[in-house]
Formats: sequence, structure tokens, C-alpha cells
Amino acid sequence: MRQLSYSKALNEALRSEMRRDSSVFVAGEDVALDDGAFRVTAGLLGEFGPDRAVDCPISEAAIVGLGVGAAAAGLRPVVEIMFMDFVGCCLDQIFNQAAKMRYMFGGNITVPLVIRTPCGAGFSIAAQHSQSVEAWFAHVPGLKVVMPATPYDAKGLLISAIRDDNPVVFVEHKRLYRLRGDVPEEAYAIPLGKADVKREGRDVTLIATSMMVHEALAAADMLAETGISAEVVDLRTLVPLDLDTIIGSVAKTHRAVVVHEAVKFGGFGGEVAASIMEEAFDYLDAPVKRVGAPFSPVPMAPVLEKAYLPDRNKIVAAARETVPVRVK
Amino acid sequence: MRQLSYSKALNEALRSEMRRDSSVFVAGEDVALDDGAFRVTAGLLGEFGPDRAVDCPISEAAIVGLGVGAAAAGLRPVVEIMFMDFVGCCLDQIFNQAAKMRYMFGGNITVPLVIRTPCGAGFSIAAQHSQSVEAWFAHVPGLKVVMPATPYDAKGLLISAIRDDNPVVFVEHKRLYRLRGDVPEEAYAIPLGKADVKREGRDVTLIATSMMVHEALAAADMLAETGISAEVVDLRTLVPLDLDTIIGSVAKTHRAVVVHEAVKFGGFGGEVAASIMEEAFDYLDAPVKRVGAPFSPVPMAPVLEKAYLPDRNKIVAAARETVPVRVK
Amino acid sequence: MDVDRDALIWMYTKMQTIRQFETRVARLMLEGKLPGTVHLYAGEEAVACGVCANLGPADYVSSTHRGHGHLIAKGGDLDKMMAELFAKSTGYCKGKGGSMHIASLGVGILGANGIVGAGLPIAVGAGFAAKYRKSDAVAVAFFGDGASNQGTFHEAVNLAAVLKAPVIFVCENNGYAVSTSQARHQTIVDVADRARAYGIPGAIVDGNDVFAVYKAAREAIGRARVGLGPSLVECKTYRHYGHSIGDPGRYRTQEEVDAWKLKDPIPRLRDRLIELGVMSGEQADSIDQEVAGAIESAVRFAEESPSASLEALLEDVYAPSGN
Amino acid sequence: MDVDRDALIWMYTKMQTIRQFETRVARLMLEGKLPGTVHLYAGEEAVACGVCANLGPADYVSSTHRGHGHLIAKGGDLDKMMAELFAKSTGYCKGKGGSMHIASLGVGILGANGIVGAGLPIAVGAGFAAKYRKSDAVAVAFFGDGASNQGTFHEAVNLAAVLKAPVIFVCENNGYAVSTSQARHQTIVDVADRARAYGIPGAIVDGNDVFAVYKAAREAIGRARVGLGPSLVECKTYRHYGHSIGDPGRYRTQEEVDAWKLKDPIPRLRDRLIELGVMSGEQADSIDQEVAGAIESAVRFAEESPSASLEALLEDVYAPSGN
Ligand SMILES: Cc1ncc(C[n+]2csc(CCOP(=O)(O)OP(=O)(O)O)c2C)c(N)n1
Ligand SMILES: Cc1ncc(C[n+]2csc(CCOP(=O)(O)OP(=O)(O)O)c2C)c(N)n1
Ligand SMILES: [Mg+2]
Ligand SMILES: [Mg+2]
Repeated sequence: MRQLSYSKALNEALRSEMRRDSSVFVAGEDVALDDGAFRVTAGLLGEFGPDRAVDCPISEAAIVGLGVGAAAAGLRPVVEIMFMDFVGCCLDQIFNQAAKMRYMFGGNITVPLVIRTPCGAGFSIAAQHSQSVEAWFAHVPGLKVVMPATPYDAKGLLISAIRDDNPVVFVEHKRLYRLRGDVPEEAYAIPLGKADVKREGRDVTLIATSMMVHEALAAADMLAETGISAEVVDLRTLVPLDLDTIIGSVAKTHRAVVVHEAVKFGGFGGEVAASIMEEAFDYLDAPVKRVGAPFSPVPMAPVLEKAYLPDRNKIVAAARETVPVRVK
Repeated sequence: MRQLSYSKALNEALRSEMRRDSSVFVAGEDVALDDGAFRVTAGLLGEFGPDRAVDCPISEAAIVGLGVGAAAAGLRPVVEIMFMDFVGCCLDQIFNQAAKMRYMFGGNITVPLVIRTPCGAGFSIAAQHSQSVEAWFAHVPGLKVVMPATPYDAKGLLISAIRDDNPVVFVEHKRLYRLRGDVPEEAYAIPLGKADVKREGRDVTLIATSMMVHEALAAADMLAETGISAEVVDLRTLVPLDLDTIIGSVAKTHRAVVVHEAVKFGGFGGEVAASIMEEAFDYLDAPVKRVGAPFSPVPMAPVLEKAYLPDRNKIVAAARETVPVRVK
Repeated sequence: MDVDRDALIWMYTKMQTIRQFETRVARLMLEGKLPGTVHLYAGEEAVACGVCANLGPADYVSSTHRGHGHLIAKGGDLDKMMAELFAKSTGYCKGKGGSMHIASLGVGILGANGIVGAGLPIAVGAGFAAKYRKSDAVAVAFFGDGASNQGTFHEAVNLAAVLKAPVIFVCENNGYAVSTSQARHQTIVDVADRARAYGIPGAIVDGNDVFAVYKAAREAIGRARVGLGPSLVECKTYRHYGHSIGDPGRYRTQEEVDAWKLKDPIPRLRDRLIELGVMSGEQADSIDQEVAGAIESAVRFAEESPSASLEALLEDVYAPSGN
Repeated sequence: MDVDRDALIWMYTKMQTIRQFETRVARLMLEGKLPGTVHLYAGEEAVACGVCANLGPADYVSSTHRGHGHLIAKGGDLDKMMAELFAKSTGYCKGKGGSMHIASLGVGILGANGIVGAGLPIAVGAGFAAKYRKSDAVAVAFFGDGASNQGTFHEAVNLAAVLKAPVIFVCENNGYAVSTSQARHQTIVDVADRARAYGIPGAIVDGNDVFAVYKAAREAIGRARVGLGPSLVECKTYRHYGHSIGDPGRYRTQEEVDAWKLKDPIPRLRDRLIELGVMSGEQADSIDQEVAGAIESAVRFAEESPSASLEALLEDVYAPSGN
């Protein structure tokens, strides 16, 4: 099949939805003339013109508000927040406005808004350009939260997010933009709320999101070499959370490790781990482990950043703690 | 002992620290001339004048920034955000500036800032004036997060927060302001990071924060009537989290229910529950239960708000699920 | 002024309606019949009515915590509003939103808002959508003097100016943000001066003179409709009640309150219309009576309606998935 | 102008230092010797130096993502700065902050900042603290034309005006926010026009003329020191490089870049000082040489320093508890 990078796959999703539905437009800082900081919106200005690819001043709250108001008025905006770290500048519009309008207004409004934003560390750009704060959004009723790990999922999930009638926080990962993978040419929608078993296994379930799906897959390879068969579940969406798939896997493996790049303490892994305990306590042969970043801001120095980030080795170590030593 | 309301206890803490240390000042919307929306800053303008009790325009980001800059320059600001729901207007200053400066700057700065803010529902003022989003702050390395449940704790913890050299998010509860309790006249500091066993018990540990400590205590009474002895642990501070006390209690009771008023999904209860599992799996006789608000914004109608809020009955029900039925 | 008679009667009727609605709500609050809190619009009626007299149902309005007046002037239904304040299932929001969150897309109301300043960017979005669709609809953002210090004010007006979005920013300058007088929350006297920061027109009007408001709004709205972009209109006015129910308003002097009551927009308009021969005193009285009837009927509707339904508690968090 | 010779030489030296620092950093970046990214200040040196020539160590500065120039002008140490860019443990931040987060309280630098507009409220806080202590210190907030559209700009300037805080808001208008030209991000030509929205003085100066900057800053800082409150000073300038390393800058024409290079502040100052007899061409050359030596020595210091220490990874998250 045709191979495309994650950023091209996202671009294709935007393009195909903009062709299909004239109410879809993109807005954000440097998304039009300059093709977007990570080139996800490349070429949209040329094809759709400045009314539908809208460069905005640096004012994140107004950008999200533009999306909220336009969505309430019937359009389907896709706004970009250049780095996820900047959500602190516009959180009110996301969590008090977009997320709550429908409920507060008794169902009399629909807010089909997508907020795209890249998370993640790995480029030595330090504490204010490297964060993953998806846990904040998952805690807000009214939002959906999506985190694709592959080019294929990126395209299909973004199409679903755009077609969804709810505000969706769509979290991309900076280190994934150049990742290539199979991407069909036609438009396809991957339903929000379905986790994906990226690798089957018997002994332990590795539950991961975004970049960490790839580290979990690498960890599964390493574990396989020592005779441990790991299943890798890619959550894909945090809200709605596909507990069925998670519990189904744990019921089989009896062990689980939850992995995200975000700070472990207070992160979304706590929700997943606690839910597994609640729903599958009797299946568990070991406590659910969590792997995440330590309790500190993201450091700039590459050597520190590498030590800071969760990776395959840390996942392997955690998985090993859940699995009894095998005698050959 | 002398009885004082929670708001008066907080007021006394502010007053005594302002007397003790001339670098302490308060700032916020309507905190001076009008005594503060919940009267916590009452009388400070009269005693300390407009330089130290500072009414600010409606601009939460600038208010927190005022605190960050003044703290960096050596003062000890106590800023008020009138409702916790408004943190979306100033989150950047809290999580990217106050919380990270010390780390990003390699330890070359100190930010002794207190951000006071009331959380909680119960007054039928709907979705944008009733939230509890402490979980967001607990997920941010560099912040301390405090949630007093009693007048006594309110005073002692606020004094510690002011004396602490780190940014502290100090979360009060609107329904507690009028609660009265014993409060010594002299200044006293309750260390941040120490949970408090508010009631001892044998069969199940109820781990609660803020308003829910009182519901947990009421639940413990109800449980006692049916022969179940519940221990109530008041976390008091989310960061630092006193895992020792939590694990110590669970090691004794073998069962735990974590309770907060915040939305259960993605809430801080997940962190606590997951940590208990990680640290005390072998002690657990039942999965750790969580009680929190359902996955929706806070409704206005009193009848709905009541149904929405976690309470003693829901805690009792959860506790009962963890405890095997006793045969008399 | 070249305002047709119907429009004048409409304005008088709406202003009366708002006044009586608010007076009744104040009483209901004091009687303990309404949950939560309310921020009353009494005293400021000329602003909402003078502006909305220029709007049609396709136009949008984003409102504030002090929103009843905007809603009524924009065509909100009294029964559903009152029922919402009573937390009844027949309310605009099924009792889930209350005073600070009433919305009605059907008449272009994007919602009252509990977050000061949050409505401005939303209005820009709605105005952008109108332009995007090449309709001549506009969006009006109402906001207070206090709100003009929020970052969202700045960002929204700048963005609207850049996009040439058809948005009218209407500042209801009632001199206070809760207890903080304008002189204590900003160093300027006229919020309209801020228009220059965005290269857009700024107008200052007597917000207690519905004619003046009407005229200024008409001009600004007219510009927006023909693609000339946003304007800022500042209306100087005053609220009769405290900030919210229960606020004794110690920060205002009695003299100030009294002086402003002499400028009450409703008797002023009534006298003027009688003077102009637009209506007689009897006609005015009969309008007042009719309004009173409508308010009482709204109260009855609300009282007789079923309470908010427990079934609705977890509904409306999400829309069905989409297209 | 009545500027003493030492100050003029200081300005020339600092501007040279910034230019050579940035030129060297650009080369190091292209050679792959530095991690992360940098936003170079070359071309804008007259702003930082003209302003900081009026400041002492007790004064505060809050900086931006494009912060090297501010840091150098305010007295930052080249070795520690360079080491930070190299992610070495001897850097200002032990290698944990990098280009966007260098701070040095010792010389009054409250930090570069990765969040556009975030430094403004922080400067207000520092200025407030100076006033609180009844010192005559001031705080300067540097920010860009793009940042002038952030809500924090509005909130911070308004708050400073209300508090009469000794803060100077220095807009470095280089005509672009990344790829978005000023004409596309705001409808005004002069950011200084925004001063009126807060009732404070606004000045517009040629930001490539260090004399002009110096004079305007002196006046604004002087006002602040004697309790007359904040000012806004807009300096029109241009950046020589792309927005950050790797930006080809396709959104600017070659003619525009060339035209601005003719206005390069450094040769301009050099010629002027020679013309004024403040220094000779040889003296200038020897300053340039000295600066080159200092930069090379900073590079050597950085290169020879130990890499950021793994032990530091989890340090400095919290201060020891307090008093
Ligand atoms: C972001 C935010 N900050 C503070 C408040 C609390 N608050 C509600 S109304 C108000 C005053 C608003 O003043 P103004 O904008 O002048 O409107 P007015 O009440 O005078 O109509 C304040 C501070 C809020 N609701 N939202
Ligand atoms: C809140 C926030 N939004 C966006 C960015 C991304 N960004 C970094 S610099 C920049 C442009 C800033 O323009 P300006 O203020 O004019 O400063 P200049 O780069 O021209 O010096 C942008 C959009 C950011 N760092 N922070
Ligand atoms: Mg007001
Ligand atoms: Mg610029």
C-alpha cells in the first residue's frame, strides 16, 4: 500500500474533508501562508483560499473562541494550537465554553469543533514546548480526546473527529510527524472510542498511547526474546475510553502496564489502572504498573531528556515486574 | 477551644502572616474594598492598606503574573482567583511560569506564591462556578496542591503555604466557608504533605479531600451502625502526597474507597487508587473503589445538583461493595 | 429621528418587559423561590433594546452573566426563561443552566456566560461564520466595563478587525465591576478609546437613552453588514440593583444611585414617546399592563412546570456522534 | 546628545557582542553542535542595548523566546549563556532550560520565555515589588509585535497602569510574528497607539538607531523611577535571520531583507561614533577583536564544560520548603 508520513496523512484528512464539506475550515497561527509549524496544513491555502485557511494573530483564546462561535453557528472549524503547551492560554474557551455549552444549554446547541495540537518531547526544546497534558482534557466531560499513533490512524481518526458533532481535542505527537506507514488514498473514518490491538500476546498487556505505542511495540519485541508474549493495546481515544478492549485483553493476560509519555503522577494512566482494578480485579495476577515521565518539567539537555522520557527499556522493566520469572 | 468558621480561620492565617512578614500581600478581584467574594480577605484593606490588599481589574492572567513576578522578586504574594472555574483564564501563568521557573532556570529562582481559589458545587450556580479541577494541578510538577477540610486545617495549612518557598495552589471549598470548628488563636503551621487520619477504623479506609472528608465521616457513622468500622484519611495535600499514611491505613484495613467531589473519570482518585494497587496489592482484599462526580458538567437545578454530587450514601454504597457481608 | 413607530413601540415594550421581568425575579429571589443567583439588568434596558432593535433572527448575540435583558431583547421566550430560573424542565436549558447559561440558537442567542469576557471571541466566531456563508448577518457581543480588561476582549477585537468580521462589540459601561469602580480598574474614562488600538470605529453614547443607542448601533451594524468590519460601541449606563442578589452595594453612594435613577431610561423613553406623539399615556399604561400579564403568565408557567428531570442529569453531555 | 562617552562605548560593545554571539550561535547550530532551537536577535541589537544602557543591576527585565540580546545587554555572562546553549552543566540553567529559558536573578533577568506574551505580567509583578519596597527600581518587559495581540499584553499593561507600577513595555516590532506580517496580524501600523487604551505614554522610535532607543527609554524609565507609572515604547526593527533556525523565511522578499540590512544598527552606530569622535576606527576594530575573543572563549568554556548532569534531572523541581 501507499506509504505516507503521519503529517501527510493528517494533511490528506484535512484536504479530503474540506473538499467534501464546505463548512470545514482551518484556522491558527501560521497555518496558511507558512503551511503550519509542522506542515500539517500545507497547501490548504493554495487549494482553498484565505477564507478557509485562516492565519490568525497570536491569541490562542480568540482562536479557540473563533472555533467555538463558528461551530455553534454551524461551521466545522479545525483550529490549531501550535504546541500543546500553549493550551494554558486558551483553556477557558476549551473547557468552560466548547465542552459545556451543549449541556448547560440543555442540548440546544452543537459544537462540532476540532482542536488539533502536537504534544511530546524529544527535540530538546525544553519545558514549555514538550508537554503532554491530555489528562486535563480527559477529565472534562463534553470533550472527546484523540491521540493517534500511526499515519493510518491519524488520517482515519482526524476524519472522524471532523465529522463528529462534539468538540474534539486531537493530540498529535511531534516525534511522529515524520513516521511513515500505510495510508489508503480514499477517505475512511476510524470510530472514536475504539482501541486497537496493535499486537496480540498472552502474558501481559501493554496499554499505550501516541508515541508510546511504538515504544511498547519495541518493548514487546524485546520481551518476546525472553519468552514473554506481550499484547499491545493502542487506546487511540482517551474519551470515549474503550474499556471493553482493555478489560478483554487483561482478562486474557492477567497483567497490565499502562504507558504514556506524560508525567506519571496524576496522569491518565491512573484512570486506566484504577479502572482495570475496578473491573478486572479477580483477573489480575499482579498490580497494574504504570510507566510515565518522572515528576519534573521536561529538561532541555538531550542527555537529560532521554533519561526523562519513558521508553522501551522502562516498559520492559515494568512488564518484567508483573510477570513471574519463567523456568525454561 | 475557640470556634471559628473556615473563612475566618483563613482570614486569621492571612492576617497573622501579613503581620509577621511585611513581604506578604494579597491581590485579586474585589479582595480589598469588598472583603473578597467569600470574605476571606475581610478587613485586610483596613489593617494593611491598599499597597498590601490590592484590588485588581478582571484579568486573571495578569493577577497570577503579578504574583509570579513579585514572588520572583522576593515578595510573598497570596493571589485570589475568585472561583476555581476561572483558572482556564490564567493557567499558563500557573503551570508554565510559576511551576516551571525554578526547574527551567536551574534552581536559580524561588517563587513563593500562593494561589487561593474556591472549588466545589452546592449553590446551584451551574457548570462554570462549581468545579473542582485540582487534578490538573496535581499533574504539574513544581506546584504544591493543598485542600483543607476543616477550619483548623485551613488556618495551619494556609500559614504553611505562605511560608513555603514554592508555588502552592490552595483550594478552598465554597460549602465549607461557614463550617465552624476549633481554631487556636496563635499561629501554627501544619506541614504540607501530611495526611490526617480524621477517624480510626479497622475494616475499610475512606480516603477523602476537602468537603468530602465530612461526607466520609458521616458515611463512617452510617457504616458503624451496620458494624463496619471505617477509617477516614484526609489527604489535606495532594502534592506532596502522603502515600505512607495511605498505605499504612490500607495495610491495616485491606480495603479502600477514594472520594472526591471532582468528576471521577480522570480525577485524582485514579492516582491514589493506582498507587495503592502498586504499593499495597498484596494487602488488598478488594479492588479500591472510587467515588466522584459523574461524567457531566455540574447542573444548576438543585435536585440535579444533589443527585450529581458525591455524598455519604454513595460512599457507604461503595464501601459496602468492598467489605464482605458480615454474619452476626 | 427617522425611526418608525413600530420600532419605537417595540423598544418601549421590550424595555418594560425587561424591567418587569427583573423586578419580579428580584422578588422571587428574596422570597426564596429561585435557586442559585441572578445578576439583574434593571437600569440598563436601553442598551439591549436599542441594539437589538437593529437585529433580526439571523443575527447573533453573545451575552454575559447579566444576560436577561439581552435575551428578552433578542426575542427570548419569557416562559422558557422564567422556567429556567425556576430550574424547571421546561426551561431553555431544562433547568441545567440557569440564569448564567440561557441560550437559544433559534433566535440567535449564543448564550449568557458565567465567564467574564468569554463571549467576545465566541461572537467573533459567529460573525466569521456569517461572513463565511456570505450572508449579511452580524454578531453582537455585549460585555461590561470590567470585561474590557480581560485578555479575551483584546484578542477578540483584534481578531475581528484582522478578519473584518461583522461583529459589534457593545460595552455596557455601568461604572463597576462588582465592587471595583471603573476608575479603580482602568485609567481611561471611555472604553471606546480602545477602538483605536484595533483601527476600528469607537462610539460613546448615553446608554440610558435608547434613541442614542439605537442610532449608534444602527451605524455600527450597518457598517458590519456591508463588509466594513467591526466596531466598538460604548454605552454609559448604571445598574439599579447590586452586582448580584445579596450584594448590598456598599461601594456606591446613595447620591450616585439616586442621581442615576433620575436618568432611568424607561420613564425617559415613555415621556419622550408621549411628547413625540408616538403613543399616549393610556397606550403606555396598557403596554405596561400587557407586559405585567406576560410576566405573571411566565411565572405561572414556570411554577406549574415539572421540576428538572433526573433523567436529564447525564443527557446532553455529548451530541449524537455526527454526520 | 548628552550621553556620556562610556555609555556610548558600552552600547557599541554590547551590540557587537550580541551580533557576534548570534552569528557564532547560528554557525554552531548549522554545524549541529547545539541541541534544540534558537531564535536569533541579530539586527535588533539597538533595542536591547539602548534600553538596558539605562538600567542597573537592581532593575528587572523580562525577556522572550528571542532573548539572547536582552540577556547580554542586561549583564548576562557569556560563558554561562553559551554553556546553556550547549546543554552543559555550567550553563545558567545547568542545561535544563536552554535558549528559551535563560534567567539570572543576580543581574535582574527574570527569564527568557517560551510562551509569547507571558513575560509581560511577570514584569508587572517585579515592578510592583520594586514599588512595594519603595526602591526606585523599574522593570522592563520586552515583547514582539506578535505578542502585542496576546491577551496578556492587554491585561498586563492595564494592570500596570492601574497600579502605577514602574514598568516599561518595550515592543520590538520587527514586522513579523513567525510568517505573519504585522499587516496580517493587526490593523494598526503603530503598536504604540495601544498606549492610549491604558492612558499611558506611547513612543515610537527607530529601533535600529540606538540613540533614539536610548533617549525614549531614558524618558520612560525616568518617569517610572519617580512614580509616574508605566510607558509603552515601540521600536521598529527587523530580524536578520529567519524566525528560528531552519526557517527559510519565504514570507519576506529579498528586497525587504536587503533594505533593512542597509539600516543595520551596528555599522550605523560605528560610523556615528567615529563621526562624533567618540572612538576611532582602530578603537572600534579593537573592541570588535576583544568581543570576538570573549565569544570564542565562551565557546571554549562551553565545549570544555561537562555535559548536563543526570543527577540534576530531578533536582530544582521544588525549593527547600521555606522559612
Ligand atoms: C473570568 C471571570 N472572572 C471573574 C468573574 C467574577 N465576576 C462575575 S461578574 C464580575 C464583574 C463584571 O463586571 P462588568 O464586566 O463590568 O459587568 P457588570 O457586572 O458590571 O455588568 C466579576 C468579577 C467571572 N465570572 N469570570
Ligand atoms: C502562547 C504562544 N503562542 C505561540 C507561540 C509560537 N511562537 C513563538 S515565537 C512566535 C512569534 C512571535 O512574534 P513576535 O512577538 O513578533 O516576536 P518575534 O519572534 O518577531 O521576535 C510564535 C507564534 C508561542 N511560543 N507561545
Ligand atoms: Mg460593569
Ligand atoms: Mg515580531
